[in-house]
Amino acid sequence: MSALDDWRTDLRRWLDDHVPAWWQEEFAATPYEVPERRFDEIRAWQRTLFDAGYMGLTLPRAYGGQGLSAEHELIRAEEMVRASAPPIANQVGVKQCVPALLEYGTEEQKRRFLPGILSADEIWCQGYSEPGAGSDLASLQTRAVLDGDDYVVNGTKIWTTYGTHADWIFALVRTDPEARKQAGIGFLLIDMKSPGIEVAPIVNITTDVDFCQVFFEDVRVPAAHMVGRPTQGWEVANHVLAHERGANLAMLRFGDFLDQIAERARITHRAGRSLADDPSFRQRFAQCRIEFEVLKQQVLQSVEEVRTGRKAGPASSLLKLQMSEYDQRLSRLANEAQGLAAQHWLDDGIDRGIWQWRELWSRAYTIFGGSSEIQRNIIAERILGLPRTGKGRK
Amino acid sequence: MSALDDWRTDLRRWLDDHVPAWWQEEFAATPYEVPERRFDEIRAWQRTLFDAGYMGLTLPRAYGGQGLSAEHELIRAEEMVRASAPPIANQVGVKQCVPALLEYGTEEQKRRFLPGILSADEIWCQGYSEPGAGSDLASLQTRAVLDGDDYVVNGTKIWTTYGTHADWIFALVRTDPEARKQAGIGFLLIDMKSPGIEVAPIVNITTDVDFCQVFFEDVRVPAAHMVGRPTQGWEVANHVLAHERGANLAMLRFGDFLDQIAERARITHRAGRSLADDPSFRQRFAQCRIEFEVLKQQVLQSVEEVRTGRKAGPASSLLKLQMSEYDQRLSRLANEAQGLAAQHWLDDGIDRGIWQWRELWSRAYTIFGGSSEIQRNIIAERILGLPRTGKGRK
Amino acid sequence: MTTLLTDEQLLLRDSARELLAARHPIARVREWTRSEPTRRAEMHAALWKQFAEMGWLGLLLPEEHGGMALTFVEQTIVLEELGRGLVPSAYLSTLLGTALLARSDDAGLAREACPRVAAGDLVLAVAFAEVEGDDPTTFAAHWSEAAGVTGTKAFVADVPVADQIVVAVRDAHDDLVWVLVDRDADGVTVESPATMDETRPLHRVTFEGTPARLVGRLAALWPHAEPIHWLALAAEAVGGCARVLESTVAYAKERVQFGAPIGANQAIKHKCSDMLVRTEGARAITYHAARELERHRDDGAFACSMAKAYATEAYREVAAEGIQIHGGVGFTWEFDCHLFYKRARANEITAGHPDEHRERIARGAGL
Amino acid sequence: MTTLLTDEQLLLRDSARELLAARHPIARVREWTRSEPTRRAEMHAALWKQFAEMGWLGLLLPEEHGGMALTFVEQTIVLEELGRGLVPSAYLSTLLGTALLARSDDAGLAREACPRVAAGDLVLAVAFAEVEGDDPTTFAAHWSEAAGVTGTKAFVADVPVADQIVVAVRDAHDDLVWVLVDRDADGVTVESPATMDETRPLHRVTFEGTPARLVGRLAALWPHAEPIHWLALAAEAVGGCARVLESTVAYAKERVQFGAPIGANQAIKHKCSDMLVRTEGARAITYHAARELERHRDDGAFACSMAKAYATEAYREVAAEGIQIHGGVGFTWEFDCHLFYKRARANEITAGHPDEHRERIARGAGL
Repeated sequence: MSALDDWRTDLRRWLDDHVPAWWQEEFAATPYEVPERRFDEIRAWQRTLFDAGYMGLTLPRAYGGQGLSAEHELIRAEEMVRASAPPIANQVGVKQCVPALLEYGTEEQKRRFLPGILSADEIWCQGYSEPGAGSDLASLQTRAVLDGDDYVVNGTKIWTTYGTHADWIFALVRTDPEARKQAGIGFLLIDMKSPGIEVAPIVNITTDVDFCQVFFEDVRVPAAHMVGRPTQGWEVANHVLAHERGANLAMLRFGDFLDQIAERARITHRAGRSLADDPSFRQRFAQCRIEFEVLKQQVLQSVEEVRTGRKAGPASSLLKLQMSEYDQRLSRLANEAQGLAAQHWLDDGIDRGIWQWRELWSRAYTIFGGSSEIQRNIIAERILGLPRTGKGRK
Repeated sequence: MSALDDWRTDLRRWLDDHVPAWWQEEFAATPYEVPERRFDEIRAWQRTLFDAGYMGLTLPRAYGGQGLSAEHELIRAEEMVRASAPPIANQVGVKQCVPALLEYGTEEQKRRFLPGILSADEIWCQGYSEPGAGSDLASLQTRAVLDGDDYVVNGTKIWTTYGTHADWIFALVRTDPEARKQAGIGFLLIDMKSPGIEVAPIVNITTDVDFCQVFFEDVRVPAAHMVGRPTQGWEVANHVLAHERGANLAMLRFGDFLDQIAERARITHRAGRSLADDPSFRQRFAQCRIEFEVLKQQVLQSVEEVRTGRKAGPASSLLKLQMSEYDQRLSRLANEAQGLAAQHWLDDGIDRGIWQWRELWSRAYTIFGGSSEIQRNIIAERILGLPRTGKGRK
Repeated sequence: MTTLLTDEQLLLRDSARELLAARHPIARVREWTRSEPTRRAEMHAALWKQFAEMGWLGLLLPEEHGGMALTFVEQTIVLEELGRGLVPSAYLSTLLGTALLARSDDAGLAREACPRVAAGDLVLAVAFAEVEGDDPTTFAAHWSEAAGVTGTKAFVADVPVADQIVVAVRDAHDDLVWVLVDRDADGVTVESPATMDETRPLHRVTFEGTPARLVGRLAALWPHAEPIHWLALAAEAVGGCARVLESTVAYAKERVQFGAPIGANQAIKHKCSDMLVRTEGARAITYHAARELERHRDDGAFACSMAKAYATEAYREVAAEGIQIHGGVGFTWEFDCHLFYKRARANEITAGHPDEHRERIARGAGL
Repeated sequence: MTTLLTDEQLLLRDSARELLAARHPIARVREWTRSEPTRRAEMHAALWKQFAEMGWLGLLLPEEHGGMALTFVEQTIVLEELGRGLVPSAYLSTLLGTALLARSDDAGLAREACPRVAAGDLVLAVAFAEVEGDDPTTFAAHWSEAAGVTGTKAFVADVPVADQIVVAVRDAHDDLVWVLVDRDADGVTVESPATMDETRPLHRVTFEGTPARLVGRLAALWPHAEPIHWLALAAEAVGGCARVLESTVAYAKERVQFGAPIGANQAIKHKCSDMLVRTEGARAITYHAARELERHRDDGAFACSMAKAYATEAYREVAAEGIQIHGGVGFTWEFDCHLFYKRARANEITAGHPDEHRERIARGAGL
């Protein structure tokens, strides 16, 4: 334990020295989403972390990792929260591509790709959704046809986060058009600089361009870049998904946000008194405080389950569902605490408009990564065992 | 107009003299549901109304009616509300059997049955649901097989209101077991005193026995008691349903209830002050006040639409849905206003426990007469035109 | 449901809807938001001319002032359609400003202003709130006959296109009064911080010794004008709800997932059904408020307050569900969902948070 | 999820569940509600004996008092199971009463009472509220050494089976204190008005010069005991939620309409899913509160207050949805849905309406 404690102390000291100043000033209120326009800064931040030995803690050194324990990983998460450190740039790579490669990748793939993911030398994006395949992901149409040692990929992917910044994309592609929906799908790693790839940014409601549409026209991809068997992609993606929806310790910072909201409410006036003295606001604030604790306890519990080796199953849907809806309530509360000033936008808003930005951004949480409707289906069917609705259900 | 005004004045005077004292004392807070144990009293009350010429206003005199206009009907409804008069005993007969007979009945059926419905000489109950056919009414199994001049009826009906008091039942029966679900159903009038009928009361959560299960074993019913064609029953039932879900002017009395709730809140203490001064209670009260107005305006609008001859269509589902859910909120508010005393029951409660009774009873509103889930389906499909979900949907 | 409009009223609604859909569709709204101030002003002027031609600018005004002497029901119809189209214009501001001027103690003001409003020659802005918010007890801007107006008002719509601004200030006796200033008068500075709802930018106006004409006491005029503001925001909300619902239902019918339109899913159906409930409820209470305001000019505040609370909350909820049901595309700038959400969010907190209205209603209902 | 109970704790939970399901299923609860007082007392005595044998009556008590010296987590487990079974017993009252006696200024009281409680020889009731409600500032019942207790307490559970009652009264200095009276002492009259929740009848107890022994000041004792009450009601709520959810899901799988189990409908699925969210949330915050109360005996009130607010509201909502999803049969006396709804409704308003708890939490969170 003492070694762990020392490690924590070192990390804490390191963070005190290294959390970037621009972040402290501008974005400390954003626990996990960073506006796309700050991409370069958070890429540099991840590199800093990597160089100091704070990336890929549980990964073997051969893959650019540190060969440390799950305990270290948890300490790191706690200290990052404590220090209000920025998130990393290559989230998609670390959270999704790493687990896919670790479980299904060849030794060669692991050695080739993992270090670059950790160091942010190679930024990754995800190629799952298509314009016609959203909630019904398995209906995807992008095809990969084997031609010699290469796959030839044609089709389009949408909602690829950081598509303009990414060096690589891991994509679900249809390798067997004859097979039943989920059966003929592969999980393919594609160099974004390959000829035949076009990236079109999508402006979202926050005016950011986090998402892109990626077009593939006769893109040649070495067959060696298939992860798992060419028809194992659906399994790989589901493995990744359970990881992605799991506990996010960054939510522990919501406690700080509630403090900030209380502070703001003291300044804002409504109907002849401070909003902090408004009984209805106090009720809503308290409800958010309670729900924070309700969520926090479940997150800590799921961390504990992971630590003790239990697998993140469909229960992760319970967290995803609650967290995404809580996020919407919390940011509305924060904006209510601003009074009329909640109408200002970004740099003209209080705290550079971070809460306005978050209110809008939080609308995405109940849509992407499996909408709330999908999560409720999963909970009902896989946890409660209610019968499948069959075809035609969303 | 002057004749109408006179008629209103007469009615108002008559009501002042005739609304029964027991009702004023005990149940004025109940706009449309009366505990089953008071059945005999409200049966007498309907007879009094009938004798005074205040039943069946728009029905021809030949059928026991008064041959008056829709205007008279509306005035009657308004004055009944104004006088806090009790509801009638034969609601099911008047609201459901009368429209069925008027539209689909033979002249003989009308002459035979309508006067008794209006006078409460013959109390009617409804035989639609079956243990296996609730929301999915069309799956009903009770069979009526023609044998000479009689139908022979076998099966069981459930949730028949006032089944123990009823003299007659109008039942949906399967006349053609080969036909598609809705196609082979007839609307049959059955004498409850017929041999082979057994009635088993069902105790509900208010401890009342409003509902019954009715068992039919080789019950012989004259074929002349079929309303419409033997396979037209589904159409008849739907015609009735649109009438049943329409505007209920009794809801106008909710305004009085809100006044009573306010009064009670002034007396009740919570956390060192009168509940009337509790800002959160005030917010909930105001929300109920607003929603009352929102509903009232829609009810008045639908009355106006009926008066101007427009048909009650699927829009009646909008009212049914809102009203039933509002009822639950309102009775919860009323009980909140009682503080801890809301835990007492019936005669030991405030106002003889009418609000406790209503809170429990109101749970039925979102279930019977087409559950809220069914209403939302109807609204989505028939008003908004969303596609049918197909088989297997509730 | 149609809240029982007369044939003439239905005609007004249909013609308004047609005009706005043809001349000022959402694409044009978006163009307006991307334009420079001068281009915006040109677009507004063209629109304003059409409004004047349609008679919309003097709907409520008496005929001797060039108005149409119609009722708040017709007024609500036009506001609903403007809300449905998110049309950026000084219509609401001018309506509110006119309501203040029309009741001015200075009878000359109404006689001068109203005909110009009706003719489309006078665009008004109304400056009420300050940086601290809209609680009048905190207002600091002040005015005297001699020294003019000094101070800063905030969250003021339509300043760039307004000819005059009606401003709430403290007089020499520390009483709150309304005064009228020319937009181009000396000592007027306008800042335009970014607003989330780009279809209704809000401005900060600083006055320094700006000459002004007294309109009347706030306590006397506001109780007549404020309910009109509530009604107008509710009416916009009704239009917005209806539009969001229509486009959402259309999308749910068309978007196929799992081999069927997503609208075949019960979860989507029930959401749409609840959106309709909220929309029809908002409509019913809002037209009720219009009729109440028409019937009892001084007693309509209660109904308008209910309409404001219910309709603007409904709008925000409906707009949020609209995004959700649209899924991924609902989160894009390209689809219109966010425009309605942003307006809904603004309307909800403008002119009294719903809690403030509910507190007023509890009081009004005798609690 | 299991809120990370230890193997021993899981064992305790399973054995409690088994015992109650076998010896005291809902059918027996219903029998109890239909029984005469003497039969009820017999049934209670038999149950109480089992509780004592299981060690449940002294879970928290130190070993020298015959207790098991376990933690609030084990206490919560037992309360959850009792709530799941709606078991009518004086368990909660005795737990609360013991918490008061254990901290009495009169050290002899704890030494006498605790071992008897643990052994199952002392059943306690706690009389706090009066007819006017549970706001102590309104309490009128009074006591003095010389004159005993006079006044009426209301909404008191478990009086018929209690040996002693801990009563909140005003002393001669008008300070609020707790005193202890024998249930069978002179001047005690008990009325039993009907309560909606028949599984926990509430009584009105009138004292007339009844002799009593001082326990201690309300201000000193209540802050330690009240959070236990909150935690206990939350724990019952967790058990109730879980039971309602299980029976509702079972019904949704079995009840066929339109050719499929109703649980295949998305509307039903999503409701069940939300019920699970609420149930797991209630469980998480309640076990958190138990651990907090264990860790910081004097600082656990905040967490217990959160648990009370969240879990009892969740319970009422879950119980209402349980009725709805059961449809027609959910409205019958025969099915158990209503029993849970009635208990949920009582737990929600007992020991502080959720609004009162939220106000406390806002204060505690620094607002």
